[in-house]
Parts: sequence; structure tokens; C-alpha cells
Amino acid sequence: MDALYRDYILEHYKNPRNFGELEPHDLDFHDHNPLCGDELGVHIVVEDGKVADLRFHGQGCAISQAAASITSEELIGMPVAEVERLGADWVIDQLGIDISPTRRKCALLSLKVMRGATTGDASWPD
Amino acid sequence: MDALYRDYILEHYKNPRNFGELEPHDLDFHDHNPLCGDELGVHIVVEDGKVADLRFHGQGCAISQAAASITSEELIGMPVAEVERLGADWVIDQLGIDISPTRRKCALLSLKVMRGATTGDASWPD
Amino acid sequence: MAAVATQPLVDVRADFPVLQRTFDGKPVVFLDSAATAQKPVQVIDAMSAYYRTSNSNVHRGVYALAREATDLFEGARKRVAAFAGADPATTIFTGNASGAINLVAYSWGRTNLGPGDVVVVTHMEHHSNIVPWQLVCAERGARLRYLSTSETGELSLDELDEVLDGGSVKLVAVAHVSNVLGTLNPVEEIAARARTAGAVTLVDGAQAMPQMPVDIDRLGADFYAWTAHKALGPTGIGVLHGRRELLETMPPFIAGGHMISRVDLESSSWNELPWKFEAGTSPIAEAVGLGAAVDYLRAVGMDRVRAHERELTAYALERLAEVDDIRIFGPLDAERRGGVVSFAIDGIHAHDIAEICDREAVCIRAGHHCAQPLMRTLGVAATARASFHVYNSRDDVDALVSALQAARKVFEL
Amino acid sequence: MAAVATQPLVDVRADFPVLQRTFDGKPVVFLDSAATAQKPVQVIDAMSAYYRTSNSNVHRGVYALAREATDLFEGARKRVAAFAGADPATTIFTGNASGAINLVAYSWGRTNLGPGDVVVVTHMEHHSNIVPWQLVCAERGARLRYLSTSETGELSLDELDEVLDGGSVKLVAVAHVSNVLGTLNPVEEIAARARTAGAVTLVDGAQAMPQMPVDIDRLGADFYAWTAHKALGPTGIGVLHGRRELLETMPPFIAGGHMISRVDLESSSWNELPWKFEAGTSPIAEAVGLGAAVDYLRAVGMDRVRAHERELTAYALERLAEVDDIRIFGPLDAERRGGVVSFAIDGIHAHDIAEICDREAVCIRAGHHCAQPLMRTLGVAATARASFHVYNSRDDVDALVSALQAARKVFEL
Ligand SMILES: Cc1ncc(COP(=O)(O)O)c(C=O)c1O
Ligand SMILES: Cc1ncc(COP(=O)(O)O)c(C=O)c1O
Repeated sequence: MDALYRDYILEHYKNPRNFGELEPHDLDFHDHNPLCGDELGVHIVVEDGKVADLRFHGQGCAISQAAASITSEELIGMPVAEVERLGADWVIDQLGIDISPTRRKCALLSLKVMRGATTGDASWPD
Repeated sequence: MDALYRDYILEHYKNPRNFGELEPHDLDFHDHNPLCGDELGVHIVVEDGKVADLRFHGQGCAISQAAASITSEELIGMPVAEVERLGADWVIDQLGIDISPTRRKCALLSLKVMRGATTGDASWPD
Repeated sequence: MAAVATQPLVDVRADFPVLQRTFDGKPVVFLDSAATAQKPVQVIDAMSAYYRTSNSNVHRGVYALAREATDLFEGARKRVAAFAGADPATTIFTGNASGAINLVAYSWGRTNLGPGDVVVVTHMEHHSNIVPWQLVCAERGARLRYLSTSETGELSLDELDEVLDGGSVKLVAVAHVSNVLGTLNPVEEIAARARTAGAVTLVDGAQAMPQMPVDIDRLGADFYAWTAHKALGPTGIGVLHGRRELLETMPPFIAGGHMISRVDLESSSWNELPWKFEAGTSPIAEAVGLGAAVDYLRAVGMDRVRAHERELTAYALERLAEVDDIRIFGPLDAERRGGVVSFAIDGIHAHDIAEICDREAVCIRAGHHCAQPLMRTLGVAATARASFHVYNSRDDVDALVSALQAARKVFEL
Repeated sequence: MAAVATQPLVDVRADFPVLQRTFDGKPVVFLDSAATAQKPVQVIDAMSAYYRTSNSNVHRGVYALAREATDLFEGARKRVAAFAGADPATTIFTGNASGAINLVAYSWGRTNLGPGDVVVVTHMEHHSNIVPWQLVCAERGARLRYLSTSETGELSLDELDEVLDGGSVKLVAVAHVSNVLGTLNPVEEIAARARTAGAVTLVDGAQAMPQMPVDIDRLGADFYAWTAHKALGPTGIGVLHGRRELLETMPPFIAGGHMISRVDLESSSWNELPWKFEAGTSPIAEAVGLGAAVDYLRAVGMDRVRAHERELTAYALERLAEVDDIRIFGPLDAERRGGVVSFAIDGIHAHDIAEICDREAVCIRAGHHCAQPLMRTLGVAATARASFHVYNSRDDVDALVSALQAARKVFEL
């Protein structure tokens, strides 16, 4: 089996969970990966300090789309305060594959956008 | 004997002919060698279309000062129209020494200034 | 061209040390020359030799070493100018093509553009030929207009005429060859029409000068910018050729040592061309390297280089068309394009294509190629791009096509 | 220091290929490092190796070769930053020191200077630290003020205080070490006083960074500019270190590929530091070469380099004083100067001194040294100048003094 493009990565890429728009929403953010031009946005509905629902939208490579899709399932239901504490390692753990330095920003774009929406901090997660 | 710093070159350098200012004068011009910062000016008195008298002034190396001094003796009495036709070869002939490309502007500064005063053309003689 | 097709220029491969490399036992297939070209030993050695035997600062030096360095540096300028069909006095060394375009935007643009004036660029420009114009237009209250690209990635001279007829156009800035579409633009015709309309033309020749004969004098553009590192030369040096009358009246851009004639406390006066636009210590070894690069290209022959690029591009267009679900951007006729081919495969993002190509040591580029406005026109976030130079062969194209087929397998298409 | 004096750093000479050269059978005596330094094989070979094995464009490349080139390039930036006591994110590569100063003049100057504001420079500045300020002051209606130099070529902190007290000072631009006088200026103190007065400081470190330990963080200047080619590195690359808060709010300077975050048709947004200020393809091989140069200097040890320069300068000051009719400019105490000594001999123009030195293969510089305002202060059109680096020895100074005596003979003094 391919070490990077594992079945479940391709599956999430081809059929991303929680993709689309969410209207109305409480939080949103949109950003891009300057290296390749990929764009990703997020709409979030907050209830009782938790991520009640979310949708990602945009274009991207298998890694960035799979990362958004896989983590979206974990993010729904998570307290917003917890989202703010998530780091790069969390995403890479969730992905379950080795990420080379070149693909790191692909993997992290969805978390960057999540943090942008929840904290306003648009820096790349460490 | 030194091939460049010949006796007469040093003699002209140490005791330049026609150096100083000339007041009143009919024509004047002032310029510099951007490579080394040397400055040279000239005052000219014209009578009957001829260079009746001239004085150079400024600072310079042995080559530029000797060139000014040696040529000044030829220039006095010369029709102004003739000055305009003088080229680089004439100065170098007058100097009587081999001039390397690096020292060429040193040798030509006085003629440049002469032509600037008489024709307004401040380009370097060819 | 038939002779070239059956006898490709493979004899030069040995001159390019990087091409001897292998990754995981696989010989490197370098298909990213539009980003930067590989350098022949002749160029690498010329620079080493300069540092080993002649290194000194240029101009002003009285001693023999400084004279030698100056002759090498100014000698390189003369050969570079001759290679481009330009005059050494109007051949200015900058840091790269971006630096050359910025020189014009800052020096010419800030003194010649005003409210209501129009600068024309195209949707296919590289960011380096867009952003400097955005900045100077914003500063001077001028307007930036874009010429569109057709389905096949070409410009319309009719649209240019329309825009020029609108009046107020002061400058047309256009790529000679697009770094994404490969389109070979009719810059001679564009410059002529711009001139008739009273506008000056800047041609971004970053992708053209390396791969086809260019005669700037004949071309008639007022400014022509290019960069050494794509022309088998070193990084750290670009070139701007300009029309003398314009350069002479333009204020300096970068200020400092060497570009001056005289410095007084309050103000200064400027050196002659080309030095007026070259402040501080020049990229000396880089000029020597670029001189060696143009010598190398001349020895191969720019007509042969162009024929080789055309033949290889035609072959690539043909072979790539075999890949299912592929979309190829730009003109379909190799005659009308340079040696660069961008494509997309439905169902695999360009980034993933490049990643899987890399597993076969096939080096292609994926991304927006510094042409985001064009990407939006094409309706994609990114493309994959293969580009060629003298050292590439049909085998390299074959390796690319195999890697693309492998990518389709990985993605279960 | 005594150890250094009896055991000079002559062991490094063999690393510098140019020093093996002879002219007319005479071994070259290179005393013009202030113009440009010679390069050790370690630097030359690092660049050749880069071109031979790792050449590729950096950033954005997915393939292994591009990753390798990117690591080499950004790795060099880290080492260069560490060498200077700075942060890689605020360490910007430019074309040379002039380019670094112009970046500040254009980007910071055009947005922060206005009518009535004052920019302070000194009479001993290099043209590269004068002319950019003349231009931006003229454009913005600001005023340029000069600090004077004393008889021994030193600045007065009292005069600085007076000027700062006048108010309206927005920037102080000063050389760390003068390229003519050798003066080592108290830049830490100057920066502190400027800061108290609400002004920012730019230090021109072109002559300091190559020859003494510099810790930019401790120094406290807001901007620090230097250039690789004087620090045993290649031509084609300079460095600007800046205070992060300033760099972050400054608009970009050179615009184009790579310095952007996003390009829309009308406007664009900018990349993070340091790339926001680096447009187009960077001087990649040059950064690799500069990385090798700082590695080399670190291996020698900057304290030892400084001790060597000081010792050699002290020796030169002592030996030059033996020459009749000589005038030596700058501080007489080697402790308060860098490794550069300018002088004049009454009755022989600097140009002629250099010419006669050249006959003995002694390479010194003659001219205004891109410091015309200082020349006028000194009352000369030109000076002769000898300058040192690690590869020089007392023998070189002795050769210079013999050549000067020979010059006096030729001129029958
Ligand atoms: C003090 C000083 N500042 C600036 C410069 C300019 O450096 P560069 O020529 O690399 O721009 C020099 C060297 O020429 C210098 O000595
Ligand atoms: C069409 C075009 N213009 C300009 C550039 C910029 O060249 P440089 O990176 O040398 O500034 C490039 C290359 O990146 C290019 O392809």
C-alpha cells in the first residue's frame, strides 16, 4: 500500500466529510497556502461554547483535503477553547501518515483556518 | 629612465605651465574624473577666433597635470575651431608616453575640459 | 527541423553535472527549467576561475588584478549585449528579472505615470510583471488594465487596439513567452502598435531569452527584462535592456557607490549609462558566469536551441494527450509556444502529481507558478508544469508520461 | 593579543587561491580587502558544489532537488543570522549593502519621513549611505544633516546630542567602521541616544561585519546593512537585518514573485518575513557561498580576526609613519579603528602612488573611495588606501612601505 496516499486518505480526498457551506454560521475564516495557491474556508456554528457544526470549502491536494475531512469529524462537538490549543502534531496524528516538510503546510491549512476562525490568529500552527 | 614618469612628465607635474586663474576670461569650464575625483577647470581668453590665453586649475595626478601643462603650450594661439577637432590621440602624442586604459581618463581630462569650454560638449574625447 | 528531431541535442547532457545525479537509484529527469535551468560546467568553472585567479573589485582599481576583473566584467556585458542584440551602454545588470522590471516601474513609472494614465498588462503575466505595476499605479493614481487570454491562451491584438484606442495608455508590459501557458506572444507587433499609440513597451523576456534567438534592436520594445539563472547562467544577476533616450532621462533607482558622478552634501549627479543604474558592487562573478552562459548558448546556436525546444514540446504535447482526464493549457501548436507545458489531471491535484513524479526522480513544478491571476482565469488553483532546455530529450518526456500513469494508478483512476 | 602578534594568522593564506598569483614574477600583495575581499576555496567550492549537485529553484518545489536547494538556502540564512546575532526571519538577502540601505530608504523612508523631518548622516559615510538619503529627503521634503568628523576622524557624541535635541530627527544612518578613515564608531551608544530621542538607527556595517565580532541584538540598531563580498563571500548578495516591528509594518520594496501572499488583479498581500522583502529568484548560490564564508570566519574565530586586524593595523601605522611627507588619516590608535589605513604623500598623487605600488604587485586603492564629502573635509581629491584581512601579514605591510619608498624615488622626493 502507498505510504502517503493510503486508502483512507484517498477516500477522504474523494469524499470529503463536512464539505460545503453553512448558513447561517457564527464564525468563518478563509485562507490560502501561498506555496501552491490552495484555498480553504470554514463556516462554524457555535453552541454552548462548542463547535456544534462546521463545513470546510475550497480546493486542495489530497493531503490538505483529507486533513480537513478527517479532523472535521473530531472538531464537531469540541469546545472552542480546546480548538485553540490544538497544534500541528494533533493534525498529523489524525492523518496517520508521515508528512515531509514540503507537504507540512498542506496538512496544516485546515487547522490554520480553524484557529483563524476561533481565535483570529492566522499564523501557521507549530 | 622610468617609462611613464619621464623627466619631462615629472617636470611639468611639479611646475605646470599656464596654471591658475584668468580674470576676466571669455570661456570657462570645470569637470572631474569620476574614477578618482580629480577636478580640473579652465579659463580661456579668445581673440580673433583664437585661444589668446588660458589657465588650467585643479588637482590631479602626474599624468593629468602633465597633460594639461604640456598641451597648454600648444593650445595657446590655436584657432578655437581647431581645438574642437582635437582628439584623444593628439593628447597622447603630446604626452609622448604609453597610456594604459586605466590612466586614459587622467590623460584626457584637460582636453575634455577644453572642449567643454569651446563647444559645450562634455563627453570624453575618443 | 527533421534533422533535429531525429538527432536531438543529447550531446550536451554531459556538460550538466546535476543530470548525473540519481535519487533512490533513479537518474534525475529535470523538467523544471522554467523555474531555473541547470548550469553547464563551462559556466560553473568560469565563475570558480574568476574567484580563484582574478577576483577584485571592478572600476577605479589601478592595479593589474583590478584591471583584469574589470575587463572580465565589462567584457561579459559586451557579450551579453551582443547575444541580445543590444548596446552594452544600455545593458544594465540587476539582481534578477524582477529587479529589472522594478527598476522601470520605480524610475520610469514614478516619473511618467499620473492620474488617469493606464498601464496595460495581461492575464498571463508573472507576478513580477504585475505587482510592481500595481504598486506604482496605486502610488501615482494610474489605472491597471488587463488584456485577456483566449481559450488557447493567446492574446488578441484587437483587444490591444481597443485598449490603446481608449487613449491614456502610457505603458504596455507583456511577457515574451508565458511561464505557464508557453504562449509566444507577438511582442514585435505589440510594441509597434503601442508605439503608434504613444505608449512604451516593456517585454518580460525571462522565459524567451533562454530558449530562442532574440534581437532586441529589431523587436523594438523600449525595455526588455530577463534573468541569467533561466538561461544556463548563475543566480544573483538579471538584465535590463532599455532604449537609450528613455534611460538617459530617467532618474536613478538604487542609489549608492559607483552610480554617481559627483556627490555633494545636498545632492548628487549621475554616472553615464549603464552605470547610472548600477549602485554598489556589481554581481561581478555572476556577470562572468552569464558571459560564459551566453557563449555556451551561442556555441550550441540559438536556432538549434529553439528547434530543439519546439520539437520536444511538440512531442510532449503529443504524448501527454495520451493520459486520460488530462487538460493541457496554452496553444496546441508547438510553433506558437516555448518549451513549457502546463496541465491538470482531473481527480489528482497538481501537488500530488508532482509528489508522485518525484518518486521516479521526475522533477516538475506544481502550483500557481507566480501567476495567480492566470490561475483564476483558467479556473484552477494550481497546475503541474513540465519545461525543457537543451539537455532534455524525448526520454525525459517518456519518463514524465510513465510517472503520470503511475499517479493515476495511485489515485485509482 | 601578544600571542597573535608573534604568531600571525598566516596559516590561512593557502586557502586563498588568488594569493598564489604572481605578476611579472612578483607574488601578489593584496591590500584592498576593503574594496572586496579574497575568497577561500571553501567558499568557492561550496558554490561550485551547489551548482554541480543541488541546483534548483527554492521554495514551492515538491521534488527532492528543490527540497535540497531550499534547505541549503534557508540553512545558509540561519547561519548568517546566527553569525550576526540576528533572527533568520529578520535577515533579508539583497544584492549588496547598497541594496540593503536602499530598501530602508525606499520602504521605511518614504512612509516615515515628511516635511521638516531630519535624517542624520555623517561626513564619513560611503556614498551608499548618503545618496539614498538625499533622494528620499528630496522626495519627502525632509532635511539631511551631517555630523562632522574630528581631526582624528572621529564623531562627537556631543554633536549628536545637539542635533537630536533639535528634535525632528527620524533616522540616524552611520557607518560602523569607516571605509576611508577606519574609524570604529560607537554605534551602540549612537543607537541608544537616537532611540531615546525617538529616532531609528541604521548602521552601515559593510566594513565592520567582515572583521570583528558583531552582535546585532546587543548593538540595538534598528537596521544593520552589510555585504558578502567584503566578508570573504561572493558578489551578488548583501544582507539587511531589521527590527521585526519595523519590518512588519513597512511596505514591500522590490515587488514580484515570492514576496507575495496573494495577488488579485487590483492589489496584493505580502508574504511573511523575511520573504516579503525578497522578490523574484533569490541569490541562491550566493547565499550558500555566504553561508560557507561565515562558517569559515567562525572557524577562524571573529575575536582572532579582530585581534589580527588590530595588530596588523598597529604595525602598518607604525611602519607608514617612517615614510617622509606622509599624512595618515583617521584615529592613530589601532584600538579605535578597523583594518583600513588611508594616507597621502605630499608631492605624489594617490593615483601615482597606486600605479607605482602595482609595479611591485602591491594592490592598494587610490581615489575618493565613494566618500567624496569626506574627501572635501580632508581637503584632498583622493587618498591612497591599504586594507587588510585574515590572509595578510606584516610582510605585506613591509612590501607596501618599500613600494612607497620606491614611489618617492621615482618622483625624486
Ligand atoms: C562603508 C561602506 N558602505 C557601503 C558599501 C557598499 O557596499 P556594496 O558595494 O556591497 O553595496 C561599502 C563598500 O563599497 C562600504 O565600504
Ligand atoms: C515570465 C517570468 N517573468 C519573470 C520571472 C522572474 O524572474 P526572476 O525570478 O529572475 O526575478 C520569471 C521567473 O520566475 C518568469 O517566468
